[in-house]
Amino acid sequence: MSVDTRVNLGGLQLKNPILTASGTFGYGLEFAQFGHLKELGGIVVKGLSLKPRQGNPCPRIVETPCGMLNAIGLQNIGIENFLKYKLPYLPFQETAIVVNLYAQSEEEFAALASLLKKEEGIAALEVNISCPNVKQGGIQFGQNPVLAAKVIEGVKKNAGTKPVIVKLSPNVTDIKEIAKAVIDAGADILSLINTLGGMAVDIWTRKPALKNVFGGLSGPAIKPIALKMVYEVCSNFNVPVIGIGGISCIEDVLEFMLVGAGAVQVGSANFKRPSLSFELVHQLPEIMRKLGISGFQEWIGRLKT
Amino acid sequence: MSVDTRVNLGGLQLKNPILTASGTFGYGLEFAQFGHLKELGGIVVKGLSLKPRQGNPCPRIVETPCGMLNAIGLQNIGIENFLKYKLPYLPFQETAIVVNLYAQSEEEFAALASLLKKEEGIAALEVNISCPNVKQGGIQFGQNPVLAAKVIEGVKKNAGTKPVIVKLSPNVTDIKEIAKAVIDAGADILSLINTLGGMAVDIWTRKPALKNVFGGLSGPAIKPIALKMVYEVCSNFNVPVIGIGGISCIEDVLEFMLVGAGAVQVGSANFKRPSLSFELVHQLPEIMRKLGISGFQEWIGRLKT
Amino acid sequence: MFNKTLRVIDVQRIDNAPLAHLFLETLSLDFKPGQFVMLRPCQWEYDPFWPRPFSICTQDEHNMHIFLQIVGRGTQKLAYLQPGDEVDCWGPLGNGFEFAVDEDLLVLAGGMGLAPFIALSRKHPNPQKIRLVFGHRLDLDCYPWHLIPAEVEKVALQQETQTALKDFEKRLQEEIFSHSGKVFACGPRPFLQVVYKYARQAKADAYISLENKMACGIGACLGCVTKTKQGYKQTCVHGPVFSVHDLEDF
Amino acid sequence: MFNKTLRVIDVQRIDNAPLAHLFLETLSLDFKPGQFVMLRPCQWEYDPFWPRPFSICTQDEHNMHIFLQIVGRGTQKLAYLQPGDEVDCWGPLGNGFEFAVDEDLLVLAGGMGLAPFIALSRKHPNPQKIRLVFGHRLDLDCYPWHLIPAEVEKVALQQETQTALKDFEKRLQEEIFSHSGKVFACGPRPFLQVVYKYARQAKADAYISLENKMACGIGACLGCVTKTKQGYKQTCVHGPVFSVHDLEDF
Ligand SMILES: Cc1cc2nc3c(=O)[nH]c(=O)nc-3n(C[C@H](O)[C@H](O)[C@H](O)COP(=O)(O)OP(=O)(O)OC[C@H]3O[C@@H](n4cnc5c(N)ncnc54)[C@H](O)[C@@H]3O)c2cc1C
Ligand SMILES: Cc1cc2nc3c(=O)[nH]c(=O)nc-3n(C[C@H](O)[C@H](O)[C@H](O)COP(=O)(O)OP(=O)(O)OC[C@H]3O[C@@H](n4cnc5c(N)ncnc54)[C@H](O)[C@@H]3O)c2cc1C
Ligand SMILES: Cc1cc2nc3c(=O)[nH]c(=O)nc-3n(C[C@H](O)[C@H](O)[C@H](O)COP(=O)(O)O)c2cc1C
Ligand SMILES: Cc1cc2nc3c(=O)[nH]c(=O)nc-3n(C[C@H](O)[C@H](O)[C@H](O)COP(=O)(O)O)c2cc1C
Ligand code: FES
Ligand code: FES
Repeated sequence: MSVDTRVNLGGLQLKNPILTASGTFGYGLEFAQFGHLKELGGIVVKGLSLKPRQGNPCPRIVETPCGMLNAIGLQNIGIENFLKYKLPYLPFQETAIVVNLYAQSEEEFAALASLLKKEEGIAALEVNISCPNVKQGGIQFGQNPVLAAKVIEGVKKNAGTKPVIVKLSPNVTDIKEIAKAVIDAGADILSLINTLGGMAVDIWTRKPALKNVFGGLSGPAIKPIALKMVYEVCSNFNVPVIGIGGISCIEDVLEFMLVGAGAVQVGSANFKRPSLSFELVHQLPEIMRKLGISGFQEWIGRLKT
Repeated sequence: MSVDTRVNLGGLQLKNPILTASGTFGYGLEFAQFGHLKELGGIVVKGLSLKPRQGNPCPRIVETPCGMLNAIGLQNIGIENFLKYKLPYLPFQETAIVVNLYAQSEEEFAALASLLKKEEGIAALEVNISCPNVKQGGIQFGQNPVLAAKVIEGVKKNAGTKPVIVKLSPNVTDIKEIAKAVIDAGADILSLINTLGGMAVDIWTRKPALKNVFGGLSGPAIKPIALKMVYEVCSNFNVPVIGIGGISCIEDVLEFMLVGAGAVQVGSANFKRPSLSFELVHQLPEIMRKLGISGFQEWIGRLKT
Repeated sequence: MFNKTLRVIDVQRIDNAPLAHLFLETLSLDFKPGQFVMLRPCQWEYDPFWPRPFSICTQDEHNMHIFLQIVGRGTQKLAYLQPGDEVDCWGPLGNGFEFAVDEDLLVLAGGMGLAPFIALSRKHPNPQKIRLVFGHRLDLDCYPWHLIPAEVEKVALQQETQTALKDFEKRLQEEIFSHSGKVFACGPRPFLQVVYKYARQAKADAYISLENKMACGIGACLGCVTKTKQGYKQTCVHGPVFSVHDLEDF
Repeated sequence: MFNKTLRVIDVQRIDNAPLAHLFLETLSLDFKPGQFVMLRPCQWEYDPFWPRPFSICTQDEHNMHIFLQIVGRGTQKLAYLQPGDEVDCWGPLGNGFEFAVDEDLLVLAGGMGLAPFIALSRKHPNPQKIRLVFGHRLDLDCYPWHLIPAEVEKVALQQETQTALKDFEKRLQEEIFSHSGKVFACGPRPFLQVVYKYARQAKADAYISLENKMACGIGACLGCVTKTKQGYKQTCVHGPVFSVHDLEDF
């Protein structure tokens, strides 16, 4: 049986539904030694801001049961360095390069969008209104429907024809509320979830395991939470969704798509095994055959409830 | 070094800080074969309602990475059967028996409280406004500060001198908001967290793993989330807190207390090893000695930030 | 009832079949056939999270024998334990099969469902009272068939095709309708559903052993319930053996 | 740079010491002393979640030798792997120690910090150029001291008491101040802090190898950063070896 792994998310065409999640795949190039980048459905690069950022003091990461906490604090080389020193070396003609955007104000977000709207190498913008590890911006936008909508309106106005992906935070009472707000503001695609607020401590030193005290929880531990939120958004709104959260094997990819995601992002699992995302791409045709589907239109959102 | 394991939570005296969490320790008696119930700091029994309840259809439970989802739906024998057939056999003179209450309305909650206020065998009431697995009551109260406050006011009015513990849901944007509401309404003690909303699916059957579709996530996977919420509540309010969420070893107990909890509840880990809660009680003195503390006043909330 | 950490004495995997025999330190415990133990290797730490339930297949002064089929993560890991590894174990749990030594028993086993009946037939003082009908997919020599006493009247039928399955279903029907004493059954859900259907039709005094997912094994989590005439009952304490006439919605 | 699943050939645990030698299938790879590999046993599945970084101690045509100290969950599990178990491995990673074959090297190792210097001294074409000062807590024969070529000028000093530790600190100071070539150091954080302090005071051309927590090992997660004059730098790609004069806030 010949299978077609392509997916289409409201205009964003991907050769397969497997992207790598922001912050877990560097600027892409770090992983070139573990597979062919062009084979991925897409690469979402580390969150970028207008100016380079140093991020939070160390320790910034700690392992937790079936997962990890991070409080990187969006250390990044800045959008201009990315465009100059990284993008040209990425296979942007063959795979979707998505830029994850971080800013501290509506205006900065809008400025980032207008900087990128003409960049041919960029397939889409992912607006990160859900980072729990920064003092300003990040999650405050993502926990407040009014602020979130404003940010997205600004980005949409300045992004030209680039699809705008909005990345949602799971740290909310009702994910549907914020989803609705950003859809109404013009979001083309939603991606979820970002990390869950968490913390770890060391009883021997009596200190928090992270210098920042709080961090974001990711990894297989959070998969059930992510799956539910993706399902809730997909079954309530008519918007393309990218599922994220704990994806670590091919079955996980299919699970997120079954509840309605049109594509997925692999995050922390890239640390566990740097060749993983490439392997998942290779495993797609076989599992599609086993499931008896020739394309994802037959699968996405087909959960039997 | 001699150590004193006792703790005092706003009047609720416990011989040690280790309680067992509601729904994970049956009515207590199921575990009598694995240890001496009277050695526990306390036992929180399965959520009880005015009338017996059948709960949700099966499957009701599913394993997840480092945790599990449940959608039991508060199956229970009803408060009267509990008082008649279970309580008399529990060592209520030697350990704190806490009744976990579930109801679908303010009035029912109040009725439960007045039924229990004179019961000598009951040390405290835990009001469950955070169950994600029932259609009515449960989490709707716990996600809405106004409703939550009303429920707690009603319970307080009817509970006589029994300490009222309010069990909070983590499925909220800001745990501090709901904590404040129930403290203002008269809560004597807060316990947190209940389970996180989650979901699992089976790609081979294309069906949700739980008949109820959604369930509550518990186990080590959620510990970082629980720890953060406990810390946030403890460092913002002057109220005794019982920490719950993923506690599976003695270090976990000490971690929750370090961030401010006056006691803890062991939940899903009782399934992993039915003798676990008893063993934790036995391990307390040794770890206190290793940490160089003779009592918990020297430990609770002493995180160095 | 005991609760102990036991050492693995031996693991024998069956070539080309997802089956293994796990031998643990013995407990010299008294158990009823059909009762089970919860097993959880210490090395699992937090993942897999739950213990797993298994029937006691046999037990003597040397070891407790568990016959297991690899169906998922947990059984896979159990089948690759090493001698000396430690396993938390509690039991015996559940009700087990109830019978009088002089009654005629029709025992229906499907695949791995043979396990409790090995104990039953070996502990039975009059094994000639047992008629055992065993449906299996893999070759018979993959199963511990030889452990069943010679006195048992036994029939093994292999089902490799859909037709063979249909034939087997018919055979089960005949066996149930022509038997007058108690009927016991254990095996995969579709197999039990067939037994359930015919046993109820035949008004047979039939009991089936359920393999619901279990988290605690001791009645505490309410996760393993099955719908009975008296409402949802925990399979781990009120079962795993239920009369087909008590079960609803199976 | 390779990325492979390797089999465990042998594990040798040291009696009464939390130390083990792990021998994996060889890769015949070219590496610089001080470079490391990320190891993650396949059986870990999701927990522990991260791989763990280890220096390559030695490597020949038969195997890659990792010398490890049991300090937590991961190293505990690694030390109890069985021959035949599979381990995901990628590397060599990081910069390693840079030196010219004819320069005088002062090598300071604390405990487990000996591991990369075994490779260094064995790969060095002129091992007589190396002066190795080794501080250790456990008995010397717990460490693979015998693997260091005889030509190396070596001193081992045991610290069992606080006084011995003070003496050792003084000794490190003297060694650093009296040496004129490059200084290399690897060991626990408090040890490195002493080296850092004196090496900066002495304006020595000193390099230390950091053991920060790492999730990816390839520069992607930004979790392992250390504060340098040029800002936060990933220890896994810009290190693990840093000049003491580049490091801030250590
Ligand atoms: C009272 C009782 C007694 C039992 N006695 C025995 C016994 O003696 N021997 C024995 O082997 N088992 C016995 N079982 C069943 C055994 O407990 C389960 O098979 C085991 O818990 C499954 O664990 P797992 O982690 O391997 O599977 P999980 O990964 O937890 O779940 C897998 C489940 O999904 C299904 N599944 C998963 N993968 C596949 C697949 N590839 N093909 C088909 N189905 C699949 C199966 O139904 C399986 O139960 C008993 C169960 C009970 C309740
Ligand atoms: C580049 C590099 C090279 C390395 N090379 C080697 C090597 O060759 N050999 C080697 O053994 N290690 C080496 N390490 C260190 C090794 O990676 C860590 O020891 C290991 O990752 C710890 O994993 P764990 O799961 O056992 O500990 P975790 O449980 O992850 O964390 C434990 C950490 O907490 C501390 N800790 C925990 N328990 C204790 C305790 N009881 N006493 C004191 N401290 C404790 C330790 O600092 C330890 O790192 C290297 C590290 C790096 C970055
Ligand atoms: C170390 C680390 C850094 C991250 N950095 C970013 C970031 O810069 N921007 C962003 O939107 N998400 C960031 N994330 C969140 C991930 O993209 C992803 O949403 C989250 O980790 C959940 O997926 P996972 O469980 O598969 O890791 C980061 C996650 C980790 C673990
Ligand atoms: C099977 C199961 C049943 C539960 N039933 C109840 C309940 O009846 N009332 C309640 O307040 N919490 C209930 N809980 C939640 C636990 O008490 C606890 O808050 C939660 O599981 C988190 O702790 P843990 O991670 O240690 O399990 C239940 C949890 C589980 C796993
Ligand atoms: S397995 Fe928990 S009640 Fe049966
Ligand atoms: S370990 Fe990930 S950047 Fe160094």
